[in-house]
Amino acid sequence: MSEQDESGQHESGAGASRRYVLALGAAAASTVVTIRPALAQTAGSIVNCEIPVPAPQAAGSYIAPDGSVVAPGTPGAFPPASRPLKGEEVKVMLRGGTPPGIDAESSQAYANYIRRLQAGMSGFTCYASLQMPR
Amino acid sequence: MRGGAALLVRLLRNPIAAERIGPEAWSEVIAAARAESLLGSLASRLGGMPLPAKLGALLDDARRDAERARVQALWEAEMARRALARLEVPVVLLKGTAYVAAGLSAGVGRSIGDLDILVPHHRLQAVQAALIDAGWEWVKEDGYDDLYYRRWMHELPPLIHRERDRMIDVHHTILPLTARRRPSAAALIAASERLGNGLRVLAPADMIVHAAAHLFADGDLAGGLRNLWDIDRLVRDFGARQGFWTELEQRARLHQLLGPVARSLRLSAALYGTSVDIALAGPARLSDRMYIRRLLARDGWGRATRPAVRLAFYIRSHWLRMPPLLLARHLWVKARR
Amino acid sequence: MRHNLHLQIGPASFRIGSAWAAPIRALSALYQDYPQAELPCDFTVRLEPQKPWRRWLRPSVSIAGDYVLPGAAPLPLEHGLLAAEMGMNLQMALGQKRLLLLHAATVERGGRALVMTGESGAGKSTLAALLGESGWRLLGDEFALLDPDTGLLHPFPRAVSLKNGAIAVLEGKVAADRFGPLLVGTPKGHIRHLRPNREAIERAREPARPALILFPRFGADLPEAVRGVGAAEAFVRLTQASTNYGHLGLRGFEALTRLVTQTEARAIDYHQTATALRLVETLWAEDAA
Amino acid sequence: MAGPRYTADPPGAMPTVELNGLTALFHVRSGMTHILAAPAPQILALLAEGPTTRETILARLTDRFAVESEGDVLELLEARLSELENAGLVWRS
Repeated sequence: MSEQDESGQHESGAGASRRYVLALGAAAASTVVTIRPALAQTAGSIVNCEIPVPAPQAAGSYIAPDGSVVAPGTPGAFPPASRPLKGEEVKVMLRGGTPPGIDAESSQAYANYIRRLQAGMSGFTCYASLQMPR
Repeated sequence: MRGGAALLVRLLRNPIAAERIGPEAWSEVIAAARAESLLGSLASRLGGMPLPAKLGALLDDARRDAERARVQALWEAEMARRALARLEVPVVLLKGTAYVAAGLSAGVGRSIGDLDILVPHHRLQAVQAALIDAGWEWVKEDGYDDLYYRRWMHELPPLIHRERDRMIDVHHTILPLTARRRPSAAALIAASERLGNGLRVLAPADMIVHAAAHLFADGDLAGGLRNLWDIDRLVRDFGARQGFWTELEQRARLHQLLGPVARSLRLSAALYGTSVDIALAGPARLSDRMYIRRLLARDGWGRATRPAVRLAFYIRSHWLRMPPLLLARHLWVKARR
Repeated sequence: MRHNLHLQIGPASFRIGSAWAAPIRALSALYQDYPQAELPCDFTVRLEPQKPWRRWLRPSVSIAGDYVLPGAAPLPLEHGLLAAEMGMNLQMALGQKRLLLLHAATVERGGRALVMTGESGAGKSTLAALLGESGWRLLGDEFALLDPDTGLLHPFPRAVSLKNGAIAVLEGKVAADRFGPLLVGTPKGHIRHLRPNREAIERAREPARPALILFPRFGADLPEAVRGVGAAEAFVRLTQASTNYGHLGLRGFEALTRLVTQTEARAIDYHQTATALRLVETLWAEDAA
Repeated sequence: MAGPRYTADPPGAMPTVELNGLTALFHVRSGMTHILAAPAPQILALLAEGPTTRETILARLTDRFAVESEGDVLELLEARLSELENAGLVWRS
């Protein structure tokens, strides 16, 4: 969208009428972006949110069983989740369950990591949404 | 207990009592009202009363928040209307959204969660497809849950809109098919009333029958004070209409919900001072006291109290919703996951 | 609840109840100079055992109240002070419906406010605490509260939550009696709370006009950089830094568009606190003066 | 021509603020905020004059602006309209 605003509307030097040029954009372009609430409104928003484990700033770090972020290769700790976890999976994990494709022990370490998320950290919004009273 | 649910109920019933309440007790009322999702309703009830500035500001916030909930609920209804317009099916709004759309007192200050709509059973597939086409998605991808919903429930599994983050519950009747009582969904839709925008709401008597069914059948009376407040407000809006009580009795009987309607009227009269038809409400029962104890089980810190009473209602609610064998099967499948 | 305390922090008042005496004792020591709370309280926080027997047996504190995150892990009783702080933050994040809440640290000088917002770990708290000890008034290290009616920022000067390395930095500058106990091994590492100075507490009801918005980013190997942030980008980033933008409706829209069109915004990258402090002073002289 | 007519809420129900080249719009009916880039604000401005068809919108746009496009003009306009429709800012009647 940022390129759009550069080229979208400018004065046409050629036309004697000094009409504005209005580009209709490409078929796949996006000219309407809706502001999504930082804290989602419903518990159901879980399908739409994801939690990276760990946060991108700590990418590659391992997760200890208590959920803390530790150096890669730390004995007893688990490798980072291979992809961001979906809200629905997180919900299962927070209840002590194991979502498909993740083994039981790392699942609990990830759950502990998520429980420690604080406002402002990647994934907190998703986590908070999961817990929102309805 | 003094500052908890009991005081909240007293204030809802009689706002004049607000003048005699001290600031400490107000903190307790507010905590209890938040826990019962009744702060917006209380704030609306107390609107225009001369109250201390700090309390007034707090109640202003609650009223503004309720107004936002109203706008958001009406918008979700409008988006569902646009999505379903070309199907030409009757779309009946239920619960909070219906109250605000129809401009009823029950909607004033009310908190509103998901959008609930009722559509004819034979059009469920088309409705579902049109909603998915317009950006709603399944909340869960789980075979058992899905099958469970389709076989036993009164609604589709919940859908959520991927952009707006709001849920919709599409009902084809008002009680789970597992419940022993069988309301007539066809009669509900046939008697429903059309609003200006083409959406519909239940007829007054059916609206109260549904509110009563919802109060007792859905959960363990959690949120019961709010659901009962709905009934009080609806009865106050409709009760004086010509022939209303006869109509209510007939509809309650038709939907096999005479007992729940009668009890909800007795409880509403007892807690909120609602004027009800004595013949329909019937004489007070000993068990009503138990319900009242359950409904008022909230202290001035917003904590749930009376754990034994709560547990009794919890077990009872699961019992109510499903025949025993089915309940066992349900718990078994849940436990294995 | 038997153990309880009322606290007034800027425009918001809290009622905190606890099943144990210790967290309330720690809170009242940390917040000793704060003004009397205005009643009724805006928010109720409860510190309670997750299960009745956990009151005595391996006591653990779960955070409850008007607005809750039920799945949040309970904290050991030694970290009760942190639980209370988290409980109050949660009420603000989820329950504030009057003021636009931005997840940001704010300081003021000459009636004009500097707002710093960014992800946790961007060093906002540390920067705000340091500025608050060197000629600026600390408005808050966690939440900036924008008043839609006036366009002014209200202080929310709760105790600054210093983490790990930042603890020693501030211990070197501030008298010992302004610190809470050192909380070892919390979910966020070591934490020590710092009571803001007397000026910050005494002027806690005095708002300030926003003059500069910074988006700081900290990284051990980030080269120092300053970049202008346009109004549209600032707007979108601030909606994402707000927990209640959507709740405020038109009032929120007007307040935030006014903020970004009338206030300069800059993004800064830094790898040392000293650099950040220097950048703050330079940009303040250029943009806010 | 029997194409659908597009309708938008009146401008008073959609206050806007210009933010360096983009338009922030608050939609009162939904309580939602949208960020718009050209040509979305121009299309909404046209629809403020009343419900109208795709063809008329295009005719009026061409009348007022030097319209540029990288493909079929009507198709692109349709894409823009459906974006506005998805956001709930425009609907067909």
